[in-house]
This record gives sequence, C-alpha cells and structure tokens, in this order.
Amino acid sequence: MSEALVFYFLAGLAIMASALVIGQRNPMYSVLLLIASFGALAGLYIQLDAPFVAVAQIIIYAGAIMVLFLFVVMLLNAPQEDAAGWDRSHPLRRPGMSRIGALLALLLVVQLAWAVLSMSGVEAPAGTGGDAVSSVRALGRTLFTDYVFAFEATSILILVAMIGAVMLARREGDEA
Amino acid sequence: MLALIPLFPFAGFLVNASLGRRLPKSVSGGVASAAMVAAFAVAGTSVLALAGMPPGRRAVEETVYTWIASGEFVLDLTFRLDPLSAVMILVVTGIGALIHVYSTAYMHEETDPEYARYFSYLNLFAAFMLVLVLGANFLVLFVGWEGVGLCSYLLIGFWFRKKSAADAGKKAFIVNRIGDYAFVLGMLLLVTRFGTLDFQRLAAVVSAVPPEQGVCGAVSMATLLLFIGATGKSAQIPLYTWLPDAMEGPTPVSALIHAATMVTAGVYMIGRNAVLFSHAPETMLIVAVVGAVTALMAGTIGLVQNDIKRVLAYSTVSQLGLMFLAMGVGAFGAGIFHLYTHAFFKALLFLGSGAVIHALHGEQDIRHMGGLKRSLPVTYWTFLIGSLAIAGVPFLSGFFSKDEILYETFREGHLLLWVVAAVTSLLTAVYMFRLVFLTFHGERREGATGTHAGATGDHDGAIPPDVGATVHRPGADSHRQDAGSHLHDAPAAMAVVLVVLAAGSVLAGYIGVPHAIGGHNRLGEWLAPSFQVAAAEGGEALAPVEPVEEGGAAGGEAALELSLMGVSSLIALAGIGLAAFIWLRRRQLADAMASRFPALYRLLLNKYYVDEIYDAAVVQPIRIGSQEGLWRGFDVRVVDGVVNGTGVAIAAGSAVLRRLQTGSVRTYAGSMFIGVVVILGYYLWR
Amino acid sequence: MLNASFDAIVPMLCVTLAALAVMGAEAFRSKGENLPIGGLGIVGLLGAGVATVLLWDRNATGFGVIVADNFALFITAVLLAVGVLTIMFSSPVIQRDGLPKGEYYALVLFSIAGMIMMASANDLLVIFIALEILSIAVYVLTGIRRDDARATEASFKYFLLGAFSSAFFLYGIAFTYGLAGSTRLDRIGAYLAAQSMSANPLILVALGLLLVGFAFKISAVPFHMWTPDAYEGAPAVVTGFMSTGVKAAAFAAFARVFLSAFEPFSAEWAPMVWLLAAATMILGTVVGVAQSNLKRMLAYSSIAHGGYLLVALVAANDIGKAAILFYLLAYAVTNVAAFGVIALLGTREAANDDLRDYAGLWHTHPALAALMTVCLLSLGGLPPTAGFIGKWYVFSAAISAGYYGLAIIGVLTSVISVFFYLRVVVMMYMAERQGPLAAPPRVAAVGMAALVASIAAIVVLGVLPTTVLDLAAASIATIF
Amino acid sequence: MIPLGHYLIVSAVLFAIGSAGVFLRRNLITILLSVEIMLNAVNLTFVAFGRQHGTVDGQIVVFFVMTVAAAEAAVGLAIVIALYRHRESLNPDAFTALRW
Repeated sequence: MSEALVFYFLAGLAIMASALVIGQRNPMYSVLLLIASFGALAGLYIQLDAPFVAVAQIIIYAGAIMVLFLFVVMLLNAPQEDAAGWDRSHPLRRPGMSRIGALLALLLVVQLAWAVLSMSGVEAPAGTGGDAVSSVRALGRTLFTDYVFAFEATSILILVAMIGAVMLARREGDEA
Repeated sequence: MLALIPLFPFAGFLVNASLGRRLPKSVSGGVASAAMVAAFAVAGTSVLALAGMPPGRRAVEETVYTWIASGEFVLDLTFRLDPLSAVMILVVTGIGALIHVYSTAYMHEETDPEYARYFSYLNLFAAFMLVLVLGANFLVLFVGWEGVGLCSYLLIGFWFRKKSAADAGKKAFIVNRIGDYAFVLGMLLLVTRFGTLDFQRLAAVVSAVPPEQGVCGAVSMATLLLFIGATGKSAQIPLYTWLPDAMEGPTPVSALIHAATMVTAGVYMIGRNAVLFSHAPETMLIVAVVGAVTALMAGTIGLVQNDIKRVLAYSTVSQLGLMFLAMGVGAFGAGIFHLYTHAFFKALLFLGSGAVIHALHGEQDIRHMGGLKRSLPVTYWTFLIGSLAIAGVPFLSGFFSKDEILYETFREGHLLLWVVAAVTSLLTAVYMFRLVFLTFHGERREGATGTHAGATGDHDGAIPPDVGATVHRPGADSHRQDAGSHLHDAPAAMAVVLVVLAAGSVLAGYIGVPHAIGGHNRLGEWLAPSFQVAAAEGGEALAPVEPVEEGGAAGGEAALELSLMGVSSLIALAGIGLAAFIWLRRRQLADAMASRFPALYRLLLNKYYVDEIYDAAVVQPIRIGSQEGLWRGFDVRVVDGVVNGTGVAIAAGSAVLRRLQTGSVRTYAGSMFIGVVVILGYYLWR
Repeated sequence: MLNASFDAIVPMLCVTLAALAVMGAEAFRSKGENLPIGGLGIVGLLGAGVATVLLWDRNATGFGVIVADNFALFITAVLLAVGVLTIMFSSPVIQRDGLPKGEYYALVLFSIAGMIMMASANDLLVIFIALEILSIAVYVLTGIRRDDARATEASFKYFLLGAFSSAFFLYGIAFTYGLAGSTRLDRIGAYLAAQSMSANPLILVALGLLLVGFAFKISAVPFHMWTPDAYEGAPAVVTGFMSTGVKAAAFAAFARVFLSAFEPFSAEWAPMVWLLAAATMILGTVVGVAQSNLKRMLAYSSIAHGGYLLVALVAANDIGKAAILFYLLAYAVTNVAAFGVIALLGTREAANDDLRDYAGLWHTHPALAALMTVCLLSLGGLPPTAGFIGKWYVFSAAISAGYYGLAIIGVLTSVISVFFYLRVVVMMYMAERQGPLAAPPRVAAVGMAALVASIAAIVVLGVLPTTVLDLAAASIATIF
Repeated sequence: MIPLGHYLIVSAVLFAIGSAGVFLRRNLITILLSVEIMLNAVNLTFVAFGRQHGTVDGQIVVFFVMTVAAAEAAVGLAIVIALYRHRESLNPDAFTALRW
C-alpha cells in the first residue's frame, strides 16, 4: 500500500513538475523544475529495482546536463519570453495554433494510453525484479559484452558532439 | 553499321557543342551538314543492302549491347533496319541533310556561337530522331522520343529573346509532357503484361490472342495510352495546339522537325506496332476518327490564317490527321506512304516560305505580300510545285499517297470518314492556293490591309485573321524594307535545296503508283512485312505477302479505285479553281477590268454580287465558324484552357502549399505532430 | 571469433580512423601550414572501399549487431562515393569560405561512419546511435558558416525537429523492446512472426512511431518541413552531402527494419507507406514548381525523390527491392553533383543559388552549364541517364506489384517535375543575364574532376546499367 | 506491486507534456528542455519494460539514451548560443528567414 502511495507521489511530482516546466515563462525556473522532475523519476527507477539508473539519472541528468542548461541560461542572461520579431501575419503563426498543438498532445496521451491498456499483461505487476535486474554486476557484464559495440559507438557520438559544440559556440574570429 | 547512322549527327553535335563557339560559320555549318550527308550515305548503303535480301526476310538487327538485364526482363539496345525503318531513315537523313544545307544560308546572319548552337541542336535532333526510328524496342524508341522533344523545345525557343518564342517553346513542352505521361504508362502496362518491350516479340505475343473487344483489355488500354502519346508528338486533337505556335522557331526547324520528321513520329510508332494496334479494333477506330476530325478541323482553320507559316502548320496538322486516318483504318502502308511524300512537299513548302520570309526580312503576314512571283521566281515555281503536290493534283507525289488513303478508307467501308477525308482534300487545295495566290500573285500589298487594328486579344503571338495588327517577326533579320523593288531570291544554298525538294515532290510518288493505273505499288509491297508478325527465327519465311490487288477480284476493285481517283483529282482541281475564283480572279480581274471597261464592269458586278452571296452564304460562315468556333473557341479556349489550366492549377497549388512552409519551426513541429497523431490514429481506430 | 567480429566493421573503422587522423593532423599542424587534410579523408574512404570489396559475399557479422551483408555493402559503397565526391567538392569551398578545415572534414567523415553503421546495423539501439552520430554531425555541418545567420537558422531548425523526431523514434524502439524483449532485429522478427495473427495495438503503435522516425530522415510528407529550410540554409556542398548520404543511410535502415523484422506486418505498414509515398511525391513536385531558389527547388525535388524510393519500398517485390538500391545510387551521384555545381559557382559573399543567377550560364561557364544539364536531366528521369533507369525500375516494380495508383501518381509527378528541372536548363541556355555574375571565372580543378566523374557515372549508369542492376538485385535478394 | 501499465501511462503523459512544450513555449531553451522531458519519458518506459522482462537490457538502453541526450543538449545549446549571437532573441518565431 505504501508502495502505491510512494508511486503516486513520485509520478504526480514528475508530471506536475514537467507540466510546470512548460508552463513557465522564465527558463531559469523551468530548468530547476525539470531537475525536480528528474529527481522524481529517479525515485521511480529505484522503485523499479534500477538503483544504478537512478544514480546515473541524478548525477548525469540532474547534475551534469541540467547544469549545462543553467549555465547557458545565465550566459545568455536568461531572457524572458519575448514577442520581439514575432510575425503574426501568417494564419499558422497565430497563438491559437499552439493551443491546437496542446490539444494534439492530449490526443496523443489518449492514443498511447489506449494502446498501453489494451496490451495483455499490463495489470500484472511490473516484473519480478530481484538480482537479475538490480545487480550492477549483471549490468556491467551485459554492457561490456552484448552492448560493447554500441558502447564504443557512443564514444564517436560524444566526440562528434564535442567538436560540434566547440565549433558552433566558438566566437567569431577565435581561430583554434 | 546501323549504329553509325545516328552516331554521325551525334558526333556533329559534340563538335559543335564543345568547339562551336570558336569555329567560323563555314566550319560549324559544314561539319553539321557533312555529318548528315555521311549519315545519309550510310543509310543509303544499308537500305540498298536490305533491298538485296529476299522479300519477307528483309530485316537487319544490330544489338549494340544489352542495355538492361535483370531477372527475366532483358532489354537490348538494338537497332532494327526493316522496310519501315528504311523508309524513315532515308527521309530523316535525306531531308535532314537538305535542310542542314539550307540552314547554312538561312541562319547566316546569326553570330558565330549562336550559329554553332543552332547546328548543334539540329544535329542532336537528327541523332535522336534516327534512334527513334531505328530502335527495335519501345525503350530505345522512347529515348529518341524524349530526345527529339527536348531538341524541338530548344529549337522552338531558339530566338528566346522574343517572348512569344519562349512561350511557344514552353507550350510545346507542356503539351508534350501530357502525351509522354500517357506514353510511359502505356509502356509500363505493356512491359508488366507481356514482359517485353521488343516490337517483334510483342507482336508475336499479341498475335497469339484474338483481337480484343472494348477498350478495357490490356492491349486496347496500352495502345490507347500510346496513341495519346502520339497525339502529343504528332499534334492531333486534343494535343495539337503547340504545333502552330511552334512556328516561332526558325523556318528550317519548322520544315525539319514540325513538318517532315518529328511530328510524324506518332504515325511511325503506330505503323511500327501495326500488329499490336490491329488487335485493338476500338483503339483503331478512335485513331481513325481522331485523325479524320483533326484533318478536317485543321483544314478549316488553315483557311483563315494569315501568317504564312501558320497556314502551313495547320496544313501539317491536317495532313497528319490524314495519316492517322490511314493508320486507323488499317492502311498502314498508305499512311507511311503519305508520311513519306508529305515530308518532301511540306519541307519544300516550309523552306519556300522561309525563302519568302528571308527575302522580305521577316514579314510573315500574307496580306502584306503578293506579287512576289516576279521577284522570287525560284521560290515561286518550287512553291507552286509543292502546292500542287499537296493539293493532290494528278501525277504529283501527293496525289498517289492521298489517293491511296482515300481509297483504303472507302474500301474498308468507312464512308463517313471518306467524306471527311475528301472534304479535307478540297480544303487543302483551297487554302494552299489561297496562300499561293495571296503571296505570289497580284500586287504587292505592303501594309495595305494592316489598318484596322482590332482589340481582339492576340493570343501567344498568333495573328488573329483579318485583324491587321502588323506583327513584327524577326526572321533572320528584324527590319523590313519598304519597297519590294530590291527583293532577292533565295541564295544558292537555299535555291538548290528548293529545287531538289521540288523534284522530290514531283517524283517521290512514283514508287507507289497503284495497280489500277498500271503501276506497281512497290512501296506498299516493300513495307508490308513490317506490319506483320515477323517470320520465326530460322523458320520458313512467311507466306508471300498477301497480294491485295492481284487475282480475279482485283478487276472490280481497280475500277473502284480508278473512279475514286477521278473523284479526288476533280476535288483537287475544284479546290484550286475555287481558290483562284475567290482570291485571284476577284481581286485582279474584277478590279483591273472594272476601271477599263465600265460595261463589262456591270456584268462583273453581277458576278461580284454572286460572289458576295457566295461569300455571305459559304465563305463567311466557314470563316466565322472556323475562326470563332474552332480556332477561338476550341483551339484557344478549350485546349489551351486545359493546358494552361493544368499549369495554373499546379502553380496555384504550389503557391498555396508553399505558404504552409511558414518558416516557424513550431509550424513544422506541428506538421510532424499531426502526422504522428494521424498515423497512430489510423492504427488504433482502424 | 574476435577476428570474425572485426571484419564486418572494417569499413566504418577505416572511416573513423581517417576522421581521427584528420583531427590529429589539424591539431598538430603548425600555424599557416597547409596540409592536404582532405586527401587524408579520401585515403580513408578508399581504404573502406577496398574493405567493402573484400567483404563482398562474405556475410560477415560483427558483435552480433553489425552485419556486413551485400545489402549493407552496396549502401556502404554508395556512401563512400558520396563521401569522396563531397570531399572533392569541399576543398575549394573550404578555401573560399574560410571554413575550419580539420573540423569540417572530421565531421564529414564521422557522419559517413555513422551512416555506414546505420546501414549495416542489425539492432534498433545501434541504428538509433548511428542515427544520432550522423545527425549531430550534419546539424553542425549545416551551421558551419557561423557568420551566416541563415545557416545557423537552418541548423537550428534541422536540429530541433531532428531531436523531436528521434524522441518519437526512440519511443517506438521502447515499445518494440517492451514487446519483443530485445532490440535485435532477428529476435524482433521472430517475435512478430509469431504475433502476426493477432495484432496487439501496441505493436502497431511501435510500428507507427518507428515509421515516423524514418519518415523524418527521408523527409517524407508531412515530416518534410525541415528539408527546404535546412537545404537552403546550409552551404551547398553540405546540402549535397546530407541530401544524399543521410537519405541513403536512413533508407537502408528503413528497408532493413521494415522488410526484415516488420515483414510479417507488411499488410499493416504498406497502406501507410503508400499514403506517405503519394503525398511526398505530390507535394515535393507541386511545391517545387514555384521555387525560384535553386537549392530550395532541389530540396523539394529531393523530397519527391524520397517519394519514389518509398514507392519501391511499398512494392517490395524483387524488382522493387533492387530498384531501391539502384535508385539510391543514381540519385546520390546526381544530387551530389548538382549541388556541387551550385557550390562551385558560389563565392564567399554571394551564394549564387537563385534561378536568375543561372541565366546565360552557358555563355560564361559552358562546362558547368553542360554538366548541370546532365544532372537535371537525370533528376528529371529523362533517358538515357541514370535517373531514367531508376525511375523506370521503380514504376515497373509498382505496376507489377499491382500498385497502379502509385505508378500513375509517380509518372505524373515525374512528368511535372521535368518542368522545373528544364526551367533551369532553359535559364542557362536561353536567357540573358542582367548584370555580371559574381562568380569565380575558373572552377577549381579538383571540383571539376569530381563533377566530370559524377557525370560520367550518371551517363554510364544510364547507358550501361546492367552490371550495377545485377549487383543490386543480387545484394538484396540474399537477405530479405 | 505497481502494475506495468501505470508506469507506461506516466511515461506517456510525460512524453505528451514534452511534445506539447514544443508548441506552447516561445523560448528556445524551454523547447530544448521539452525534448529532454520526452527522452526521459522514454527512459521510464525502457526501465519498466526491462523489469518486466527480468533483464538489464532496458537499463542499459537508458545509459545510451542519456549519452544521446547529453550530446544533443551540448550541440543544441551551442546552436542556441550561435543563434543568440545573430539576433538577440530566443524566440523560435524570430527565426523565419528561411521559408516558402
């Protein structure tokens, strides 16, 4: 019972925080709220017997990536949303359009929920958990056997992202 | 050997396209003409070799290599020389060479690079045209088909600085795309149904099944689609409107592409697939009816045109209609015969008109001509011979071929179509001699009638009849001289070509003199094997070509043919007489004599009165009918409307759809999101 | 075991090593020294090419997630060709625009490595990572001219929508994994084959989401909207690269996923792909008619070409499968060359990519005009060029599979499309320029060499297509 | 025990919120955050399914997704900075030079 309470609390927190992220005009608050959302998600991961993922979620996501966002928000002096340069002349750029977008998102939720609920076995508890899932040893072993190629491939990905970020954000005239 | 025939002009194209800008005119024109002459020589020797083979086995296939081979579908790049393609390559290389020579003089006032550009296009055209007629399967034919279309497009718009020329090029292009669309679909249908595009194999496959009823069968559907393609290329209803506009191109181009060769590609294609078309009787009927109606309609429109080249253009459409009529009634030999003779006299007429335009420095309106007989004797006499030939005056080439079409139509029992064709013959004689009389006879009427400029919309540079806006057309040169005194007849290169073609127009018919007048239809016999299923390889040759007019039953048919021949001779002469009556006698005789003999004048006035009645009762209705009803109403509004409408619809759709691309990334995300929701919705609520 | 494992990844390894070498050379070059860095990249690509040839018919697999079957190798060869041509076109452009040489080539090579990985991946997760490698590299390349606001805007749009679409794609992978318990295509295929009788809605949702991800990368309507903007804003060389390489890689993965793992569900996805194909062909062609910027026009043209490829995918018969490969090759070579011409004609200040800039090009740059003409004729599918053979195959595949509607739309749109290709031809030959064109009077030799090579390829593929067609048919027959 | 379906629904809701954010917000940084929300939603799905299958595969995929997210964030933010240098705005609708 308490497990269910914890789940509903964390899920509610994640959803509320995420909803507020996109309900905010100030990007600084958005970033902070997203960190809260990620924290709640980390809680859900623990509930799902995935402690390592939960830790990584906090360290990498909330810790590293979000700090990067915060840094950029502050670097650009966190401008509030502005209407400057917003050309409303075209019918598709009127504000009503964004509400239709939100409506579509609602439709998407309905669709996904419907698909998920019609799947067999959704009412069953989400797996047995236990050592097979939560063991970091098993995790490491699988990562470096079955997934070793993908793991190596991500190194290229990171390298590309690094070159790209440096290239694009570098000031004009800074020659390497 | 066969591959050399298109390769020569292609080499000429390469030389002129790559080096032409730096070459003097004599070299670039010389190279181009030499390439054509060489191609003609090779074609001639090949055909002679072909003629040496036993009849019924006359076919040379030369596979250059296997073009596409995957799975069971194999397609070779094969050239096939058989009696039909032999006729075609001789026409293309022969007339082509003559027109190249003519062009060296006609285009002489262009700058060097332009001159080279002209000849490179012309050579490229010839190369593609030869690929078209030599191809042994649809795909090779299609290479040529698209290639000649492209060259024609480039040549119509050759004087692109003139807006009307650029527009005409565009129009030709758009109309032909519609035809090509159907053509490709037809080819695709054939290849998926029969697994081959080889003409011979298709014929063999199709001949194994009985002819189809209705138009829903694969063969009927495919042939119908192919025929729609042919109507585009050969300017038949409903896709003919580009051809009159195509006259914006240089006149030799009109002669070569828009009279003698390219526009006959549709006729050739049907002849090439005679077996296929014969198995689709409904398609054949459609071909015949479309041909006949086009012939009649274009003939009536030709009556009221005032631009010398436009008269000839409508005449071409009309003559092509006759060829399609022949094809449609199954008289393939007659159709090709007319194609062949038409190539001579129509090329001659166009080149003659070119000489006139050249002499008059770009004037093309026949109401501003007249009396050119004396100053341009060579042009006049050759033009006259061409006109006599096309009018079907006995013992000139057009007589034999047109007569054969009429006879075959009659014999096949299509009486109504025969009447239409006969009326078309009459119209042909009338409008051609109207042209001759107005251009060469009488007095020079420079600018005489060009007074009451009307508000009638001048569509695409067409000159509305009797609306005398003096449309200025740069021919080789754009300024007109006022006096007709120092007009020069065609320069040597042009004159020689005119004379040669005139000789051809007289003599070309004699290879197809019908049996009825003691001749021997050599062309018909020569061509016949091409319209049948070829003998199985290595097997015995087919039974000798069925001798249609021989044996006992021939006696009655010969009599019929003779009487029909008489009728058509009469029609031709009547037409010329009518033209003389309206445009020669009334003007010259009446006006001149009236002043000298007042008494006679009264008499003539009565005649004139009759004339007026005739004019009011017959000429005016025809004129108004064809001008308002057909030319204005149908030609301009319906067909152009559809063509332009398609263009406008696409452009409008384009303009609307591109507005969706707002530039805002959120619109784009919205579009994606809608896509996602729709796709998921489709899968969930299906 | 380990040796066999490595064989399959040699081509992408070669390219990756070349990229690293390029970075190293750039890092250690002394200031002002001009190293032939592009040559280094070409050496790597050629090495990969040799490896590709040696791997042919060996069906090597690596790490269980990479398969070097003939299908993958064919696409690899196409990608390598695109890479070599791109580098050759780039070298004069980099000099001219002052782009950062080392980073540029490294990104091009890394993204080719990602493309090869994507084409040979046998695992949805690896496909996703490869997709990200190539995408991120291409996002950056799009915006590599930081002084150009339009390029940055293009890069941003492409990036944002790309990230958006990859989230959908990833969600599709998640559902697929949830159902099948694995991301390996063979296991997914086995699971789906067992399920094909009773379609679980979640399977269809997974299918739909994966479709969205692929449809975005091949810019199928309605996921195409980034394409014109990104293609117009990016430097022409990069546009040529991404319009061909990304599309080829995405199509390879698309075909592999949908023709192998999701094959049992072809009755479910075929109608949807049918719709996408029809909409893509129509919109690409119709909107292309109204464009006056050549790059934008070619962007719509490349959308339409994606539609033709989808037609072949829907047809999914033997001809259709071979047609995908042949068409990709023909399209890739042609499009790279067409954008190459645009790139070579630009200057640092003026892109010269408006239709009006091509007026009378025949007079000033006859060779470029002639080469461009061949490209455009091939894009328009006029015989005897590579594009004609490709289209012919696609449409005959559609008809023999009974998709008459698609064939009719396809032929119709390609007939219309010729209109806007020929408009450029007409401009080049039959129009006069107002004012002088600020274009380099002479074109760099290496760029010209690349152009001539690609034109030769276009003509050869059109005139002598049999060998390549056979290769394509053979390479696809063995696996699907 | 919480049923699998609950996690999946939470994930679906988060995913939809993320995708709605792309439309609702007119700030580039918030839009990037929305994409991050979407990726996180997918992560939850992976972990939930992984637990149901009783393997670690789902969790491993999450690590890769995090890497991808980090890479996308780095490049995305770099592009945002570059954009901001051109026009002092973070409004996506301010960047509409390329259109039609």
